[in-house]
Amino acid sequence: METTTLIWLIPLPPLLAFFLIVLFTNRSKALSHTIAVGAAALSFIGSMIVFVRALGVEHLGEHPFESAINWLPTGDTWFRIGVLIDPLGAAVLFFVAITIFMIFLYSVGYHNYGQPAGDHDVKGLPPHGATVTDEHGHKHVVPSVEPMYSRFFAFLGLFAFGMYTLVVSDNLLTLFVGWEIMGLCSYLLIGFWYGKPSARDAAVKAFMTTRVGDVFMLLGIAFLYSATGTLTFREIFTEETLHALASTPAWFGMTASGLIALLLFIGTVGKSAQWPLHVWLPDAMEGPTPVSAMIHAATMVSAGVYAVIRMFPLLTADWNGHELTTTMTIVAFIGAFTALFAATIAVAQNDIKRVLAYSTISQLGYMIAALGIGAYVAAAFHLITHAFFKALLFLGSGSVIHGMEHGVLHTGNHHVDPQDMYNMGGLRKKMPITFWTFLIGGFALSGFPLVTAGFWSKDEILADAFGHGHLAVFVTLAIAAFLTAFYTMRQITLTFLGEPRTEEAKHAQETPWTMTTPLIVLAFFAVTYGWVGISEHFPILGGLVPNWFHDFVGHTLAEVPEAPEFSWIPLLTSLVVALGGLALGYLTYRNVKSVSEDKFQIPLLKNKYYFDEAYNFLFIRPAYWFAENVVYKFLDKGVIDGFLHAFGPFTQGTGSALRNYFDLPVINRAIGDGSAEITYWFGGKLRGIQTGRVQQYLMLALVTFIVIGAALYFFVFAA
Amino acid sequence: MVPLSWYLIFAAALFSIGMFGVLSRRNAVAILLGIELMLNSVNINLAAFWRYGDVHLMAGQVFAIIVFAVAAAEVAVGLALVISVYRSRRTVVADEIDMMKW
Amino acid sequence: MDFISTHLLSTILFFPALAALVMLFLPKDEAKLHKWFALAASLVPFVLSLVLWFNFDPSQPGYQFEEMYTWYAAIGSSLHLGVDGLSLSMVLLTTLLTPIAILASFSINDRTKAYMMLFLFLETGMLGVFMALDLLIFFVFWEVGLVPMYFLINQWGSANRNYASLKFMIYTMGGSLGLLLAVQLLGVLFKTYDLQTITEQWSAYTAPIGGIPASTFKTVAFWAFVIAFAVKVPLWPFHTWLPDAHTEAPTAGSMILAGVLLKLGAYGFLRLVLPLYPAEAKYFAGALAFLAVAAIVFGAFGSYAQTDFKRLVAYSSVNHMGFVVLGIAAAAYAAGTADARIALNGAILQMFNHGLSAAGMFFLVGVIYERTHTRNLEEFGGLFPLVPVYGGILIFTSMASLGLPGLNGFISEFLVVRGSFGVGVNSVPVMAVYTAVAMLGLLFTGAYILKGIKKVLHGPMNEHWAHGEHKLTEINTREIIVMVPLMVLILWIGLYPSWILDVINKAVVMLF
Amino acid sequence: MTGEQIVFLVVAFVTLFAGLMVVTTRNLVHAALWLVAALFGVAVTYVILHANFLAVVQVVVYIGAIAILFIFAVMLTRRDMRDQGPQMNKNWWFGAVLAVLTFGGLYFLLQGWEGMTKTATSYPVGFDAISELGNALVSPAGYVLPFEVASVLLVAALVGAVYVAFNPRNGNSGK
Amino acid sequence: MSFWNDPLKVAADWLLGVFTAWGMPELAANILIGFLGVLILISILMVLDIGLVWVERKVVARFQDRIGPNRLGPFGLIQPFADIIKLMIKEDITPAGADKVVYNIAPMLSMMSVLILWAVVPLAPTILGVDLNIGVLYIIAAGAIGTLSIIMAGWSSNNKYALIGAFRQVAVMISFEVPMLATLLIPTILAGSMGTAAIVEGQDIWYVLLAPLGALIFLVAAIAELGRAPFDLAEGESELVSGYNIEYSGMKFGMFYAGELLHAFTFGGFWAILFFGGYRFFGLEKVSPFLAIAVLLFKAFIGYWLIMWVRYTLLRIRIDHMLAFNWKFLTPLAFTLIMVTALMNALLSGTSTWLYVTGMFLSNVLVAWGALEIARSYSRRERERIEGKRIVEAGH
Repeated sequence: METTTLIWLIPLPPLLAFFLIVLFTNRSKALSHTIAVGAAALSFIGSMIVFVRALGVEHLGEHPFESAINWLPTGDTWFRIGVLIDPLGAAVLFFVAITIFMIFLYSVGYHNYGQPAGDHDVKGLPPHGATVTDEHGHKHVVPSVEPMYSRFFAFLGLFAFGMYTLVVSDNLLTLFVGWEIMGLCSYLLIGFWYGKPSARDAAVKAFMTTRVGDVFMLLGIAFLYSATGTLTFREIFTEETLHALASTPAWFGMTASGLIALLLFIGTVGKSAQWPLHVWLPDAMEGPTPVSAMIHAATMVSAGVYAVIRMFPLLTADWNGHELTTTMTIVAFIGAFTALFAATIAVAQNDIKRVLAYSTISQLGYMIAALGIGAYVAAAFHLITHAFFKALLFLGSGSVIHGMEHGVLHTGNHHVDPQDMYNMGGLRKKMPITFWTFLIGGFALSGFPLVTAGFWSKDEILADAFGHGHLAVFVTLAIAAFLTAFYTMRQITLTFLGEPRTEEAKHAQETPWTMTTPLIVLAFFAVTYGWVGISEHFPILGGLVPNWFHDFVGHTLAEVPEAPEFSWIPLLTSLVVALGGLALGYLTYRNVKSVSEDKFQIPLLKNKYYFDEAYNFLFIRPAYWFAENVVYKFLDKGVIDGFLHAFGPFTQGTGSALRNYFDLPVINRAIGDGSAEITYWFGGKLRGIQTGRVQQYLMLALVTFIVIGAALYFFVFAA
Repeated sequence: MVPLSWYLIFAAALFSIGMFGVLSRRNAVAILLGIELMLNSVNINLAAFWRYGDVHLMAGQVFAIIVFAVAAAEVAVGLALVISVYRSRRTVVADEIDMMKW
Repeated sequence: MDFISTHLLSTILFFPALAALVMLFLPKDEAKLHKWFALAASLVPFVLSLVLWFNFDPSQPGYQFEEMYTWYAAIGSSLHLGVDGLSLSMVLLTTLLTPIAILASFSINDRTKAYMMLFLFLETGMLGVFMALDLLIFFVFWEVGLVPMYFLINQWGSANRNYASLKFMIYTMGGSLGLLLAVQLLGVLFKTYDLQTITEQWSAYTAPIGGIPASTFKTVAFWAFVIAFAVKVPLWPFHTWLPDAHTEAPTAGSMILAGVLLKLGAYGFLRLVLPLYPAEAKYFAGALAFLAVAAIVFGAFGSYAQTDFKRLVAYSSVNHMGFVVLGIAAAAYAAGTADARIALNGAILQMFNHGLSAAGMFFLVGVIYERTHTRNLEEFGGLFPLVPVYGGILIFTSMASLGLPGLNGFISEFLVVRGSFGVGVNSVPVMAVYTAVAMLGLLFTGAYILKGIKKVLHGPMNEHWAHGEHKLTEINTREIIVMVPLMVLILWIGLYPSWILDVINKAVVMLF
Repeated sequence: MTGEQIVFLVVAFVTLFAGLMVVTTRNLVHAALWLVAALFGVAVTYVILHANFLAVVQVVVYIGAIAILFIFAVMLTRRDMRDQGPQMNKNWWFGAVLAVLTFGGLYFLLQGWEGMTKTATSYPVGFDAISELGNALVSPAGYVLPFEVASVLLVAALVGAVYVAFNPRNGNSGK
Repeated sequence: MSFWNDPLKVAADWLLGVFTAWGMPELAANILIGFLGVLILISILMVLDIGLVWVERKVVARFQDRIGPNRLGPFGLIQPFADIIKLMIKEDITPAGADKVVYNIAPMLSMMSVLILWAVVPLAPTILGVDLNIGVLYIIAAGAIGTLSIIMAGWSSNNKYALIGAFRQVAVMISFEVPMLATLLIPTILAGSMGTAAIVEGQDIWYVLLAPLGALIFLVAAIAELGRAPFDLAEGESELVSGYNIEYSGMKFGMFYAGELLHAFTFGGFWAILFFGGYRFFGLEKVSPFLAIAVLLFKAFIGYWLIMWVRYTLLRIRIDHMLAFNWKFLTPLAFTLIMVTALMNALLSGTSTWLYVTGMFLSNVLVAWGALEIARSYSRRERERIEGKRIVEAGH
């Protein structure tokens, strides 16, 4: 098959799966997940074929796979949409395909396929477990299958469709289409257990917060389209277009390219949960864990960063290579600030998934900051490595929770939160595969030197920041990295090491193969993927393996960015922060028995700097107040309708005046009654000739006719 | 050949006779008989004009046929009315059916 | 067949009215017969308009399928019918929505004969506006559409129907008084009401009228037109009839009201205001855009503030139709440029799309209202497990209304935003500001849509509807059949819009 | 005088005599039968005019239906078979005057018309009047509309007659 | 030999020669020849009529398992002549209180209405009274005169039975004229002419194959028009003694009687002419006109025999049932059939003969089936209604 045709086909299987499941197979769990996983596998295979073919093409950057069709007629021209796989696209497609496939597989186990239906499970709430009787007559409570199992896979399919669309699209509009479809799916999936008010609110929050970014992004797209007349990447990223954009002044003292990039970047801020639109992401943990992995690690939030990487030429169109432009400064600032800010919050969280959520925000901040300082390849590299290890971590945490739920069902104490790390401890013996893979993921996140992928990518960012002299960014990121290592170790320690802190933790179980297989696969990539991007300047190792990633992805751009000069300072820094953070984390938490002994339970951090409360006070409630009281009650009901209602009395007054002073005396009395009286008088005189006898009428009529006819004839026609 | 005037005078005479019947008979059915005569005289005229004009123009015959239809309708309704009146007032004398006056 | 092909438009136009007259002779109590008859009668124009659609040649300029009959020779008015790409899409929308709305009102059992007759008359009224190429005929049909709608609201509406129907009637009538006067002015000036003739002559008309400069006259007449159409669209601040009327109307009435009747106003802008008053439109485009943006933003806020589900949807119409007018205003600013055309494409497509999604939303509200007899959002909650299919359909339609990419609303909203922002970037900077502010409305579109879903479907289940006599029943087959064509079109336009957009685009290129 | 004229005159006088008998005879059944005679005379007149179709229709419609209906009506509207009381109303003389006046007026008017003495052109050989008539009745260029209207009228009359003459007291037996 | 090919013309020419030789003007001679022809035809018919009396009596006897007239002459062939003589020598009574003129005209009209029908009967390709291009309508017109004669007879007799009988008969005749006329239009449509000669000439395929249902309806309507059983409620011996002709005696009654018999035979002939190809029988009519006449008479006798068969087999039906049957079933059916026939004829006329015949036949069958289905469901509902009522009554 033609590669371009294949690319067109990649997003379609999940979409078909979505429709099939929703319309036809939603009653059969087995059929539904077969279709969904099968579709994911098809897309996976297609993606891998495309990826391998992309590797085989020389100068893929100049001659990417591309194909387009007419879509919207716009006046005399057509707006075309199409697919594009250039080096960046290929690299992203690779990790997206793997993680999506893994997550699909994982979901089968996570939703307890094969287990009995729950005793009193209802749709819209997580399953509560089912009571079964074994052959000895003992009653056990075992996990029950998710009541909306089929629906989950349908949503996942749609989500996958959105992500693939985003990755393969050759223009901003279809990228945005995929982007928004994922937004919808995140809404649906976060609110999957919509019966829980918290999940419902989290879903709305996620959708609305990202939508704030989206409308700006839409504006940016409109701006870009207006200014260049096209949205296709390869048509925008030509020298002339970029130059024209860079030299066009726009508002707020920025160039057109800068403003467009900023607007598009705000979209990313929403999608990738950067400060100040980060608030939705931790709440989004209300969804089932595969969703968390899907949204936070593999796809959706990465999509935000991917979009900025895509638009990097635009972002840097008016950049001379040294002084950061306004836009880039903003980007770098937000990225760096978010990285640090989220890391500090993560330290104080006890929910195993929330920690990871804040860690995600923080890591995304890393990438954004890297882009803000022009470190294109490093950002892309970190995006991919992060996707692998963060997906691993999320799936791992899901596995942990799943194991804990076993314990909860076993003891029957439903007050125990299976997600609270302080209820865990010592799980490494109960869940060895989960433990080891989680450990790999955690070390990769912390940047454990040399072995893990996270080290290489993070190091490259730090090196870039240092190498180009952005010291503020460098320092901030370094601190964030230290905190990252710290809370990661805190998490591992609290969860897996030590002794079980609760009865439930003692009865936790390892999860089925459908869940552990993805962990192993992802763990593999979390380690090895780093080795494809080792800088050639790195001592000793640098020459052993070629820096394939830099070479490959770098060629996406017209000018391949230079890898920064090697320097010991960033290397040492990253070594120190990673190892130091890990060590400190282990030391601090190895003996902690309960929450009260945790020194980092600072209210400010625990409550996320009170951002939710502030937003609620500053935006949400005023908006509602404005809507209800000002717009609806005051403007519509009061002013406009009041004005309208005033017409009534006015008209009535006029009318009654007319009636009383004109109609009644003049019209009624004089004209009306008068004519009636005259008619009455005549009628009285004439009624004698109405005898009721039809023949007499006829005679009368004939006489009249003859007389008039004769008169007419003699006096008119004859005369 | 018969001149047109014969037909017309014949029709006029028949018309007048019919009219006399309409004006003078007491019985409502007889009045309707008179009306039929009048209608027939009209039809004679129509047929005669057809014959004495251009025979390819069928208007005269067409109208005669429509007069047939009208006559049939008129008789049906008229006689139904007569019977209805007779049923309620036990008379068909036109002079006695004079309720419709002031 | 020859008669049909040469009289296609008049057949489509008058068939419903004739069918309604035939209905007059049906027995009074045969509700089932009335319903099926009306449905069959309304399907005929739909099939014919499909014929129309496939025989239409979009690349040919001017009107097609023209028909002309003398109507009022003394004042130079004739029954002149014709369609171009612009009106064709609206005709299709009307003939599509009417059978759907009739099918939707199969649950009505009260005086079905009169109800169905009014509906068929309504269809003729609406179609007449879209087909008329004569100003007086246009006005006649414009007003004809009001009457059946008034009675539909007044007789079959819910609690506050008297107020709502009166407001609807008086408001729209009042708005169109100026239109009538302006139409008369044109008729007197040119001794004809033929749209094409007047369009050619009026825009270039400069001689003073009765000693008053033509420009003054034109300005006044322009505003007379604009207000009439603005009331119908409705534009802020003329919109307050709409929530009342929509809320109180019977379900199918709301569907048609939102689906087609609002389009009459926008169509008036496109068919009359822009061609007749290019200069004035350009001059006052800023004001128009301001009102449009106000409609978008305040419509969204107004919707967000509602606790009545149907009112919420009603306000969303204000919001969505604001985009139509925004596109029109942008096009008026920069007529002839590519940006203007894109904006107009968007505006017209938005008319069509809103017809689909708003009709669907109103229907869905009606479905749940029929079962629960309440529209108060606070009384629902967590209904998703009870009515999963309904919930799915509701979410789907809501997302179309929200403008989710992949569904139809996004295409048109994007084109409008793109067009008007393009005007802002390339010609008139202030449009960019308006567009940017309109984004706030887009944001709150999401807010109110999600509010609706959240309050109805999500959250803990309201046990009141789960058991016993109040047990909420699932959407039935008939209702699904009502929704299916809408949903198919929503998805189809969302994924592959060019089948309709191509027709619209060619018309726009030739017209503006 | 040609044979045709003689025939016409005979027919005309018979018809007029029958007509006079219709309006003067005391016995209404006789009047109706005289009407049949008069109608038959008119039918013969049609034959003389070459209007064969009209003649036959005249017989079918007038004699076969209308006259029979009259006889029915006469019989249905009297309690016994004898005729009693005057058959003319008290203004009958004025009716006679008016009829004579009408005839006189018509005759006077016709005298003044130049088309009065027109004679017919010879009847075209092979002219198929009935197919011409058929085409004229149903072709859209001809008289299809009056024809359709006439049929509607007949239906209306049918329904109306049934409704008017229907005796609700007898209930639904319809006998 | 020419006489055998065109007897009428040869005879007329010969007569014309004879008359003009006597010095008679040609016009008068022609008129005289015309009258002579009519006279001859009528005479033959009257003789035939006498024969019919015998046929009728013989056939009815066979139907009723009797022997019938058998005393006078071989097979009782002389019997009808004896009857005639008896009728002629009977006293001719005119009741007191009867309207003498009308009373005496009525039997003549009755006879006349039958005899004038023969003016349009195409006996052979060249033997035809008048080739009226409205022959079909003419049949109805003649029927109208028959109707008139009956009401005149009934009224003028000054007898309540007679009047009631006349009323009934007239009601039936007027009613059944409608489906009759409608079915008469079917051959008209198929042949494209109203003339009987043209209809016969048009029947390369007998119209009974193209319109079997039409033929059936025509037969039913014709029997009703004749006032024969099962439509003989005007005579209704058991209730009305003898109906409209109760007061007549002697030859006046004889005229009614003979008229009725001849009428039946005539309609048998028309049935043959309209639906069974008239004088045509596989080219036999071309051999000799006399053979054609024989064919027609044979076919007419078959029709007549069928009418008799019906008469002596079926029961008398109540008047309101009869009228309801006509107005609610037969008339709508006939109208539907006209429309279907016209439509199918227009659709199929250009196609092959087989398709044409099959299509027409099937459409007729379809219409008949539909009508019967409707009638059946209606009667079932009616029955259920009545029986349901009975059950309820029984419950009380």
